[in-house]
Amino acid sequence: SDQERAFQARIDRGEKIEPKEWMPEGYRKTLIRQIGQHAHSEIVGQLPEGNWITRAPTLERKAILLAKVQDEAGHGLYLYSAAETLGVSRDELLEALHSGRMKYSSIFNYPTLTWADMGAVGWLVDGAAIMNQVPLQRTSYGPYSRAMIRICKEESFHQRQGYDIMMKMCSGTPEQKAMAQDALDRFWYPSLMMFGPSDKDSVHSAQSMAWKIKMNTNDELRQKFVDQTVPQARHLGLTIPDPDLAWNEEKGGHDFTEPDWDEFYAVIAGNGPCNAERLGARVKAWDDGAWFRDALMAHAEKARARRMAAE
Amino acid sequence: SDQERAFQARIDRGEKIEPKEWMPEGYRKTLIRQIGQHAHSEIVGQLPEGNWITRAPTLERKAILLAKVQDEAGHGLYLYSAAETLGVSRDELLEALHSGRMKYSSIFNYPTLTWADMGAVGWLVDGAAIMNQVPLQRTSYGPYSRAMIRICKEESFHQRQGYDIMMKMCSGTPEQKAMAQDALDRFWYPSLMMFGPSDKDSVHSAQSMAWKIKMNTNDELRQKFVDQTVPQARHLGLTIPDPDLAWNEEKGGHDFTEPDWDEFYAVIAGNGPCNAERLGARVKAWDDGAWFRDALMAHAEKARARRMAAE
Amino acid sequence: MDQDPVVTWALRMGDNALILGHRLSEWCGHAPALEEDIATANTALDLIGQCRMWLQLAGDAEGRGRSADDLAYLRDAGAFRNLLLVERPNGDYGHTIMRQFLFDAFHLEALEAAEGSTDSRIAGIAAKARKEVAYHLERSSDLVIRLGDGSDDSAARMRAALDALWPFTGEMFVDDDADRAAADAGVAVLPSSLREGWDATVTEVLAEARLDSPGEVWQQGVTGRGGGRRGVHSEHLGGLLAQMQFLQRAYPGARW
Amino acid sequence: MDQDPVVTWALRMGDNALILGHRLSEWCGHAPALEEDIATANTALDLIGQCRMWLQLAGDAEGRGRSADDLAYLRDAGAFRNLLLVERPNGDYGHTIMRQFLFDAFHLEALEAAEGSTDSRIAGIAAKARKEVAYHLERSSDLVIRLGDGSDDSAARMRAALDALWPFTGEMFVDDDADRAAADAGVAVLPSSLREGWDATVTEVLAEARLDSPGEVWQQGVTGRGGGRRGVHSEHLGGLLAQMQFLQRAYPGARW
Repeated sequence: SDQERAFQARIDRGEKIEPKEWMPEGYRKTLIRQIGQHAHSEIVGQLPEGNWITRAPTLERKAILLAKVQDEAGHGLYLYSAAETLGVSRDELLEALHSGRMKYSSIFNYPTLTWADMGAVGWLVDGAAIMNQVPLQRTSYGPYSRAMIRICKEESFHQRQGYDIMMKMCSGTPEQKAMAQDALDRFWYPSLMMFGPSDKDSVHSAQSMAWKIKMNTNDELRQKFVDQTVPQARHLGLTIPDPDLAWNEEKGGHDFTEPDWDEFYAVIAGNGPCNAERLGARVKAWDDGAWFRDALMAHAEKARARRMAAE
Repeated sequence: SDQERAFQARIDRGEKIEPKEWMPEGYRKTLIRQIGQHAHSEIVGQLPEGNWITRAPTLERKAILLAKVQDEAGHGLYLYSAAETLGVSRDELLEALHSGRMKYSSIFNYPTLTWADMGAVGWLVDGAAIMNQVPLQRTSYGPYSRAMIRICKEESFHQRQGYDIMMKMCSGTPEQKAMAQDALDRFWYPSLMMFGPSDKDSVHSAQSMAWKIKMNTNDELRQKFVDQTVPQARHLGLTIPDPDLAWNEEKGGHDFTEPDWDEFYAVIAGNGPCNAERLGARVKAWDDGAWFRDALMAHAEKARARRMAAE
Repeated sequence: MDQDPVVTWALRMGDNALILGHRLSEWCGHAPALEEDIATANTALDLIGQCRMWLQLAGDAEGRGRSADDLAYLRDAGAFRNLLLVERPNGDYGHTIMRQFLFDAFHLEALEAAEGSTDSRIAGIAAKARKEVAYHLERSSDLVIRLGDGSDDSAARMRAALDALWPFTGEMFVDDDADRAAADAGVAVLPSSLREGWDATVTEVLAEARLDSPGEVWQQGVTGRGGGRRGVHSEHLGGLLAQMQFLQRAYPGARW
Repeated sequence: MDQDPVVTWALRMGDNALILGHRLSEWCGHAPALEEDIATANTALDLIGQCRMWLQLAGDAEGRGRSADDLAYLRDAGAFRNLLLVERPNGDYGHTIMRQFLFDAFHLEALEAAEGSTDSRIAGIAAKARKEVAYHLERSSDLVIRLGDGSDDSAARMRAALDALWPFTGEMFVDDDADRAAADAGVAVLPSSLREGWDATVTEVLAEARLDSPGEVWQQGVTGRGGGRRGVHSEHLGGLLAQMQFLQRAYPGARW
C-alpha cells in the first residue's frame, strides 16, 4: 500500500519511527517479539550470575556482580517500557514468557559452574550481546534505539569487568587458570550460538533487515565476534576449543567450526541443562510475588478512596 | 479403693504392670505424658544433629552421626509403641506435639553452632538423658521398662561417641579446643536443666515416685550428673563455666550453681533460641508428608479391594 | 574479645552490613517485581559497600594486618558480631521487608549518632552511610505501610513477620562492656540511647501500616550467654558462611 | 583425566554413593513418617559406607597418598565424577523416592556385574555393597508402586517426578573412553551393557505402579562436553559441596 511504501521510505531515509505513528502490523509484531525476548533475556540472565553472588570471592567482586545484576534488571525495565510503547503490557509479555510462548536467550540455559564462569559470561556472553546490540542503536524504532544506546554503554562496562575476572584467573594459580580454560571450553560454542542460526537457515531476516530491526546478518556478526575474541583469548593465554580455528588471509577473518546446531535447537526446545530451573525460578518468583503486587494495588485503591472521601 | 491399694502393693513388690491389666487413670495419664514427651524428644532431637550431618568433617564422623540420628528415630518408635499400649495412638500424640499441648525436652531448643556441639550433645545431653533413664529400666510399667532397657544400651554408646568427639577436639588445634570449651560453656547449664526444676518446685513428684514412674528426685540426679561430669571435663582439660563449683567433702559431692530457672521456664514457654524452628520443622515435615501417608493408605485400600474381588 | 572499642564497634557495624547484604543478595532474580529486584540489589550493594569500609577500619584499628576480605571470608561464625536479626532467613518478601525496616530504623539512629564520634574515621564512614540508610528506611517504611495497609492477605503476612521478628529487636539496644568502653571513649553512644528514636519511628510507621506492635515479649540474645553481638548466633549463620566463604576457603591465598 | 581405569571407576562409584548419601541425609528429621526417617537414614548410611570403600580404593590405586576423606572433602565440583541424577535436589519425598529407584535399579546392575571384575578389590567391595543395594531397590520399588498406585495426588506427584528425572537416566548407560579402558582391562563392564537389565526392572515396576514410561526424550549429559561422570555437573553440586566441605576447608589439617 501507499502507506507501507511511505513508511519504508522514511526508514530508508534513516528517520526514526515513534510510538504514535502509523506502522505496519508486521513491523509492530516483529518488534514486540524481538524487544520482548531481549527484555526476558535480561531478567532470566540475572539467574546464572545470581548463583555466584552469594559465593563471590571478595567483597569487591561481590559488589561488582551485584551492580551488574542490578543493571540487567534495569535493562529489562527499559526494554519492557520500549515494548509497552507498541501496545503490549509488561504483564502480557511476562505471561508469554512464563507459558513458554516467548523465549529468552538460550545461553542462559547453560549452568555457571565456577567463578571463572562469571568472567566468561561477561567476556563472551556480554561480548556477543554487545556485538548484536551496537548496530541496534541505529534501529528504526525510536524507543528501541534509545534503549539500546543506554544499554550498550553499560554492557561494554560489564564486558570489561568479565575480561578483568578472566585476566585475574589466568594470572593466578594453576587451578584458577584451569578454571578459566574450562569456562572458555564450555561457553565458546554456546556464545557462537547467540547470533542465531546460519543465514541460510534464518527466517524473517530479509524483512527485518529492510525495516532496520535487524542490522546485520547472523553470520556477519558471528564472524566479527570470532575475529574480536581470538586475540583476546590469546592475550589471556587460553586456547579456543576449536582445532580448526585458523586465520584466513583471503577473507580477512578466521575460519572456525560451526556450533552444534542440533544442540542449539534442543536447547531452544527446552532441553538445555538449565531450562527447567531457569523458567521455573522465574515462574516461582512471579507466583510467589502475586500477593505482593496485589497488595500494592489494594493499597493504592484504598488511598485513592480515602482521598476522595476527604475531598 | 481396694483396687488401688492392690495395684500399689503390686508395685511395691516390684511386679511389672502390663498393658491389659487394671491401672489407675492417673497412672495411665502420667505415663502417657511422660512416655509421649520422651518420644517427642527423640524425634525433635534429630534436628540439632541433622544440622551437622551435612557438614560432618569426615566420612566416618558422618556415618556415626547418621547412625546416631537413626537410633533416635528408632527410640521414638519404641516409645510411641509403648505409649500405644496405654491406649493413645502415635497420631494423637503427634497432634498434641504439633499443637503445643505436649512438650519435648527443652535442651533441643538450643542451637548447635559448631562441630564441637556434636560432641557436647553426646557427652552432656545424652549423658544427662542416660542419668534419667537408667533408673527407669526398673520402672513399674512393663513396656516402658523394656523400651528403656533397649534405649539405654544405645544411648550409652552415643555418649561415648560424643565424648570421643570432645577428646579429638581437645587434643586438636587451639581453635578446636576453643570450640570444645565454647560448646561446654553453652551446654552446661541447659544440661543441668534437663533434670527438671529443683525438688522444692517440682510438681507431681511424690505420686510418680510411689508409682515407680519416677525413680529419683530431680536434684538427686542432677547431683549425680555433676559429680560424674566434673572429672570428665577435667580429663578433657576443659573448665566448667561455674566459678562456684567445688568439691564438698561433707556431702561427698560437688557444690554447684543452679541454672537460671527463669531461662528454663522461658524456654519451656516457647521462647528458647530455636523453639519456633524446631516445632516448625516438625509440623512442616508432618504437613508436607500428609499426601505420602494418605497415599499409602489409599494403596492398601486398593490392594485389599483387589484381593477381595479376586477371591 | 577485641579490646579496642573501635575494632569491636566497626566489626559489629560491618558484620551487620555484610550479613544483611548477603541475605538481600539471595533475592537476586527472584523478587516479586522487577522494581523490587533492582531496589533490593541496590540496598545490598550499599550494605556491601559500607561493610567494606567498616571492616577495613576494623582491620586497620586492630593492627594485625587483616584486610576487609580477610575479616569477611576467614572468620568462622563465632567470630562474627552481627545482630541475630540480620541473619534471619528471608522468608517471604514481606518478611524480608519487615526485617529491613526494623533494622533500617535502628541503623539510621546508630549512624546519626556515630557522626558525632570522636573517632574521625567512624564519623566519616557514618556520614557517608547515613545518606544511603536514610533512603533504605524511607523505602522500607513505605513498603511496610503499603503492605500492612494493603490486602487482607498482605496484612496477615506483615503481622506474622512482625511477630516473628520482634523478639530479635531487643538485642539492638543492650549495652555491654564493649559498648560502655566505646561510650566512655566517645567512640560511639550506648545502644540503649538509640531506643527512643527507634521506638518513635517504628510506632509511627506501624500505626500508619495498621499493624499492632507486639509489645513486651521475650527477647532473644539479651540474657545469659546469647546474642549475635557477642558471637553466639543462630544455626542459620553457619550455613550462610559455608556458601559465602567457599572460594576463599577452598583456594587459600588465591587472588581474584 | 586419571589413567588407571580402577581409579576412574572407583571414583565414579564412590562419588555416586557420597552425593546421593548426602542428599538423603538432608531428610534427617524431616521425612513424612518416622519409619521413613529411619529407612532414609539407613540408606544414607549404607551409601556413605560404600563411598568410603570406593574412595579408599581410588586413593590407593591412584597412589598419590590421598585418603577417602581427602577425596571427599578436598576436591572441587569439577573433579567429582558422580552422575547428574544423584545430585538432583530432593524435591518432595516422592521425587526423592523416584530418584532412588531409578538409581538403585542401575546401581544393582552395576554391582552385580562388578562382582565379576578381574580386580579383586572391586569384586570384593561390590559383593558387600550388592547386598545392601538389593535391599535399597526392594524398598524403593515397593514405594514407587505404592505411591504410583496410591491416591490421585500421589500418582500425579510420581508422574511429575518420573518426567523430571527421566532425562537424567541416559547418562548412566553411556560408554566413554574410560569405560572402554575399564572393560578392556576386565575391571568393569560397559555401562551400555547394564541397560537391558535396568530397562526390565524399571518397566516392570512402573507398570505395577501404573506409571507410563516417558519413553524417548532428550537426555542430559550424554552429548557434547556435559555429564557428571566427566566432571561437568549442574549448579546444584557446588552448593552441596560448599556445605559438605566447610569444616575441612576452614580448618585445613585438623583432625576430627
